[in-house]
Amino acid sequence: MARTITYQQAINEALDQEMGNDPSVILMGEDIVGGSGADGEMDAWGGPLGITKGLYPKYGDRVMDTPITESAFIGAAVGAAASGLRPVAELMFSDFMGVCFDQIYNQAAKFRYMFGGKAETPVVIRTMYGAGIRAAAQHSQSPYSIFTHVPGLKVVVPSNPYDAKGLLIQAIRDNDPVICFEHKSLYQTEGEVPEELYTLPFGEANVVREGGDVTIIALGLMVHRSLEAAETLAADGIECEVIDPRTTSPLDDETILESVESTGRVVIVDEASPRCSMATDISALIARDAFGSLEAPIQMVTPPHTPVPFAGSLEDLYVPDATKIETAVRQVAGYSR
Amino acid sequence: MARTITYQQAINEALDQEMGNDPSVILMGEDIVGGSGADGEMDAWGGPLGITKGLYPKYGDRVMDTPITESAFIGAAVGAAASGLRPVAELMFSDFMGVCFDQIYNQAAKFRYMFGGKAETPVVIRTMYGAGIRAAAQHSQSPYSIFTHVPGLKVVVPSNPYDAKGLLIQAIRDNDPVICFEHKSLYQTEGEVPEELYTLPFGEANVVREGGDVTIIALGLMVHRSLEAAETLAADGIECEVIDPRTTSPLDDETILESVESTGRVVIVDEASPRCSMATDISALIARDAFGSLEAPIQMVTPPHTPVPFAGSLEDLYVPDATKIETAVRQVAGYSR
Amino acid sequence: MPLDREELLHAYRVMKTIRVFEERVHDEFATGEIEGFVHLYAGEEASAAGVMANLTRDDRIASTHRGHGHCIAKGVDVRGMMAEIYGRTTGVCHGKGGSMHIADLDEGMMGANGIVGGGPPLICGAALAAKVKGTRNVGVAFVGDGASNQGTTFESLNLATVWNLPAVFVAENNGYAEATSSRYSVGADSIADRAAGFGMPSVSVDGHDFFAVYEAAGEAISRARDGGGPSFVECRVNRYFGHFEGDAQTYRGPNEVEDLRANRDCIDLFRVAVTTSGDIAQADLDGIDSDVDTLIDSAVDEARSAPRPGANDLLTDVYVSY
Amino acid sequence: MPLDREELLHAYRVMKTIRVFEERVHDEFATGEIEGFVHLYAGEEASAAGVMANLTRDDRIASTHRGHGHCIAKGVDVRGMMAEIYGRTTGVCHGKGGSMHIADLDEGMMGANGIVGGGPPLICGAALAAKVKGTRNVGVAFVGDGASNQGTTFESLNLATVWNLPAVFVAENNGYAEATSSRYSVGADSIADRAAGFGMPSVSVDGHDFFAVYEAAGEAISRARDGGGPSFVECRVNRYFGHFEGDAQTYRGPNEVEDLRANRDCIDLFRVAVTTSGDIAQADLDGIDSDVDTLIDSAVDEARSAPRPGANDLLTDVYVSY
Ligand SMILES: Cc1ncc(C[n+]2csc(CCOP(=O)(O)OP(=O)(O)O)c2C)c(N)n1
Ligand SMILES: Cc1ncc(C[n+]2csc(CCOP(=O)(O)OP(=O)(O)O)c2C)c(N)n1
Ligand SMILES: [Mg+2]
Ligand SMILES: [Mg+2]
Repeated sequence: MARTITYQQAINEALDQEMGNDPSVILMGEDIVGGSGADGEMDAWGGPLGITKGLYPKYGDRVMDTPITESAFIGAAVGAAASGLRPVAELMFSDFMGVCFDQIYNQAAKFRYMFGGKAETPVVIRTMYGAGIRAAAQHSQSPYSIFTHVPGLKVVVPSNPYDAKGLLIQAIRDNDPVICFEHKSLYQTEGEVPEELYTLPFGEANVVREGGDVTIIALGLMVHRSLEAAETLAADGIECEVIDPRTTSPLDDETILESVESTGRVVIVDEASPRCSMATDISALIARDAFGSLEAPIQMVTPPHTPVPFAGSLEDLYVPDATKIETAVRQVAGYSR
Repeated sequence: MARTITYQQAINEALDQEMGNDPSVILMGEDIVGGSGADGEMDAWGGPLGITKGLYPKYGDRVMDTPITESAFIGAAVGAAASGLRPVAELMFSDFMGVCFDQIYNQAAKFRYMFGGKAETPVVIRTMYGAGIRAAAQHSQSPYSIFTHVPGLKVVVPSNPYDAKGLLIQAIRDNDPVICFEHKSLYQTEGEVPEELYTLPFGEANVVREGGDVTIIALGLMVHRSLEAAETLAADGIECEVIDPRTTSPLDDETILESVESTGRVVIVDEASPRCSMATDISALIARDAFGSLEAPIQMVTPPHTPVPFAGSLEDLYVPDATKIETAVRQVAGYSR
Repeated sequence: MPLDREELLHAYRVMKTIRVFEERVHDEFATGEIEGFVHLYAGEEASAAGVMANLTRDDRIASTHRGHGHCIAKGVDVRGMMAEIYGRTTGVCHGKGGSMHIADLDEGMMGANGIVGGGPPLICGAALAAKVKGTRNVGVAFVGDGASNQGTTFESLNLATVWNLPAVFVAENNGYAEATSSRYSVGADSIADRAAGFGMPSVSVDGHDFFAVYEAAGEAISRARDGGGPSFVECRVNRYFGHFEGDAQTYRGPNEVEDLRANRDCIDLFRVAVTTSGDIAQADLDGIDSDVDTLIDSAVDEARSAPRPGANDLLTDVYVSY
Repeated sequence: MPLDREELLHAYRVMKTIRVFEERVHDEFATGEIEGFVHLYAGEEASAAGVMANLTRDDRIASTHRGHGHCIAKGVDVRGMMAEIYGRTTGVCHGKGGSMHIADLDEGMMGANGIVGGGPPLICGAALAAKVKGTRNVGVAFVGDGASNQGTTFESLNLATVWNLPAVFVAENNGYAEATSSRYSVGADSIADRAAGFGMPSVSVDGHDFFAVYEAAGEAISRARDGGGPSFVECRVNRYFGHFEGDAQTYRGPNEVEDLRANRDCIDLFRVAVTTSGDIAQADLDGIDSDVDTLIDSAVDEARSAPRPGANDLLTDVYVSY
């Protein structure tokens, strides 16, 4: 039975149901309970945005607050995963990866290979990403490209409540380390979500909109901006196919390539910094494997190569918007050699 | 006066001369002196491979051993740079970035922008990268793509002694944070290097070999493997232009695009993991800005998307070699729509 | 009194400016005019003022996400700060940094920091620079009780001792890291005691007492200036507002803040001390109060009418040259 | 003797196996047959043997770059280890890990680690798993004196206390981190004393003395099993070889290693103790010596003749499915 709930509720529900389902699932993170050791309420926060609220009252010690000690607790999640649990650790902002990257990069990601296939590390790291709320340079980044670069990690970037639930449950059940990037501006967006437990497979893109003129590939929040642009363009007779890869690692090459084979024209929309990014990754895939079908340069719509500025007036210029996407699409649609 | 010296000697000489030239240049790192606090010799190591040997006897306390505490000492280098020194910190292996990334990613890289242009951070981080010496998954990586992804960092990947010296001196004099990736297999390679102090500008690629049929873009050790392949191919009448970007951030777009405009065929050779990498970055640049000249798919020769394996028999298969490059070049040279 | 009249008046002005600044930001945030993450320092003023009373302009500090108080006490321009928080071109960081990234290197303020534990390594560097250049300057890193558990903080303590740096680490223990009590997060009886394991002297003081902070920090800072190496000072303080603006604070005990405001307010305590001792007259303090009100009013007015950065500002300040 | 005859013989066998294994790897490295970074444990055997004598197969350890001794003492197959170091398919990690990454989760060995300080967070996780699952198992993290300065280590100590984990941290202080003395790198009088700042008991023992290690670790491990939380044990040891194979060790004092080998050898000390006490006859120990020689010889022979991994192995073991 599907109901309309928010992205935030979908994530909470996924955690709740999977914890109910599997006693080896535990949660840890800073203030994911909130109130530990204090005189007031427990479960005061449920994370800074309340995503995990209600889980501590239900699951008790399986939901654990941590000191501010990302290396230790992300590492503990990794170690617990290699010891038979299925921990879901919350890295509050993905920008904080810098203080704990080693435990992800050199430990979790490499165990399976480095140990000759003899270790499994079913750890999930949930983390918030993206710009748009005036959180400035150290709380607004989109570093999923960095994680995608690292062999041994699976990377999920859900753009809507349905995907958020299904992909998170899959992440928890997956036997490899998975990093889930949740866009902070999407938490309040709504969508239809089945009440039951369900999983969505990794590496299967979602064709969010069909269209034969230009292929737009977009991630997370950018899917919505791309759809917005596509609507405007449709009014002018330019039909965009909008593809949401949903997971960047593994990436659904096939769906992307098939679409490009039929449109010959591509715009990639990525909120991450432009160098060595998912935008370039997908572009390079196409330039190698669908070159014969390409009829125009591959355009990328990304932020500029700068940190995320604080002032609203700048941040709005920084993040790709529907207008910039529209311009890029018109450019490739109108291109001829 | 140029003499033939090794890449290692060129780096040592750059540090030596610039320390002699500018009292604000200091060095820090683990065992870059070696012997601190012990009963035997000081300057016992000069770093694990002896790169900084001889500098402590000459410059005393301006060359400092550190505890194993990368966050603190890389951060100290950053803080000292923002306080008027020009520190050169050695991160022994670039694989260790995971334990100190925040000080580079969120601090050094962002100060200039985040503080409205009012801070300068002339810090240099020298670090060893690359596979080939059976050092396995945590001591063999090539993470320069990750640093290139980050706005605010400059990234240098010298392929020969001449570049190593000139780019390192430029890095020290540069007023922004610079990360220098030194390939561990290149330290003993020789080349002509002027005795005098000189700098090489960032963002100027080196056309290492001219040729009109296929453009090969390669970094670091891969430049040599590409030249090897180019020789073999020349015997078969395929002339490759080999471009060494020398710095990945800033990147010399122009030289790359010009070459592609004349050859129309491209192979990119990159020792980094294949996703969201310099290979995809350069490919995407070309697919956007030189699309009209392209006559074949853009091929990338990279390692597979796995950690670096230990066994010699596997590592030799892992790292791109001349044969793989040759195959890729033949493929693009022979392509027709 | 260990300070002369001018110094006492200055200390009061600093504390009062911080207080009124923060109360005003709190109000303006509520109207929606100020955006982003804003962490207010109200309640902890004696810590910033007491430490900074021992520093010169050329000494350096590294602050935290809760940085306004440190900035003001270190001498950063209050109008520029307000404009920064409003995201205007007249801000100290041109509107690019915001509350969490106010910095002014000229005033020796190396930045608020959005990364908990980001500052201590940087201050090791500032202290190292002072040592290498042979100045008698010091570096002071502020951390919270939460930040005192971060690996970067511990590493910095060790490094400062190993290099015998002129550095002081000030732990502002306000009892909470976000919604988590330090009783939970600090796996030790005392934050200050940890310093012993890093070979440096430490002291824990009542951070509501300006004079206690002034003296403890003064001793640590003099030791650092004299080449005596690093020290650790814990200031036990309390914050009046939520962790950030918008925090409902249900984790706090009933009337916790009300009691603090009524009984442990650092500004009240200071007023009583300096007037009872006869060093300062009530009227002088009242005069400062009204100066400060005027200053903050005009800072807000100026910020409101200042221009917002635009497209021309987006791409500047990334590199010197590219 | 706190151990019975079988246990004593086992402890001796473990130490001797480590010693002969390491001496042999040293020789084979010199011939060029073994490649990569190899860090030998010879000289420190009593630490691994003494700690591990208190552990069961289901307890877990996280090791360091200097991991051979921990592996052998924890029960990892010696032939598989040798084959791993030779980079063969018969290696415990199929030749993909090598000396720095030997792991065997089935034996509770979570891996040598190329990252200094990489292990302590992982062991918090293993201990947490034991706690959540309600087993009486423990996790033991080994760190060196150098690693004891890494932020990840300090954070893990704190976390273990906050979560009251069944974890033990064993600091093997061999006086050096690479070429740097712990007198320089550790900004405190004692590594063990630091544990107090993290709310856990600690002890420092002579790591050449198997029995001292056995008892100290035993106490810590029992406390952990009984829900008494984490502890810290410093073992003061010495390494006989260079930091890694190829290290000329000019940073060491004259005759440092010769003296140690002659006067503080943990295996000699053990032999004397158990024979003097009359618990074990010389001949029994000699028998073990010859078993061990045979084992190591055959491990090397097998490794040499085992197949090297090839193209088919390159792409396996990255993900379960893709
Ligand atoms: C590395 C990192 N982890 C987590 C956070 C989120 N965060 C911001 S402030 C804060 C609490 C800090 O507590 P404390 O150090 O006591 O300072 P206080 O807020 O009490 O002044 C947390 C967890 C962060 N900004 N950076
Ligand atoms: C994060 C990190 N920094 C530095 C190194 C390089 N390194 C490897 S071993 C070592 C010394 C370790 O010393 P210690 O912890 O005392 O262990 P020991 O070698 O003495 O057994 C160093 C610096 C590393 N592998 N990882
Ligand atoms: Mg606090
Ligand atoms: Mg050691």
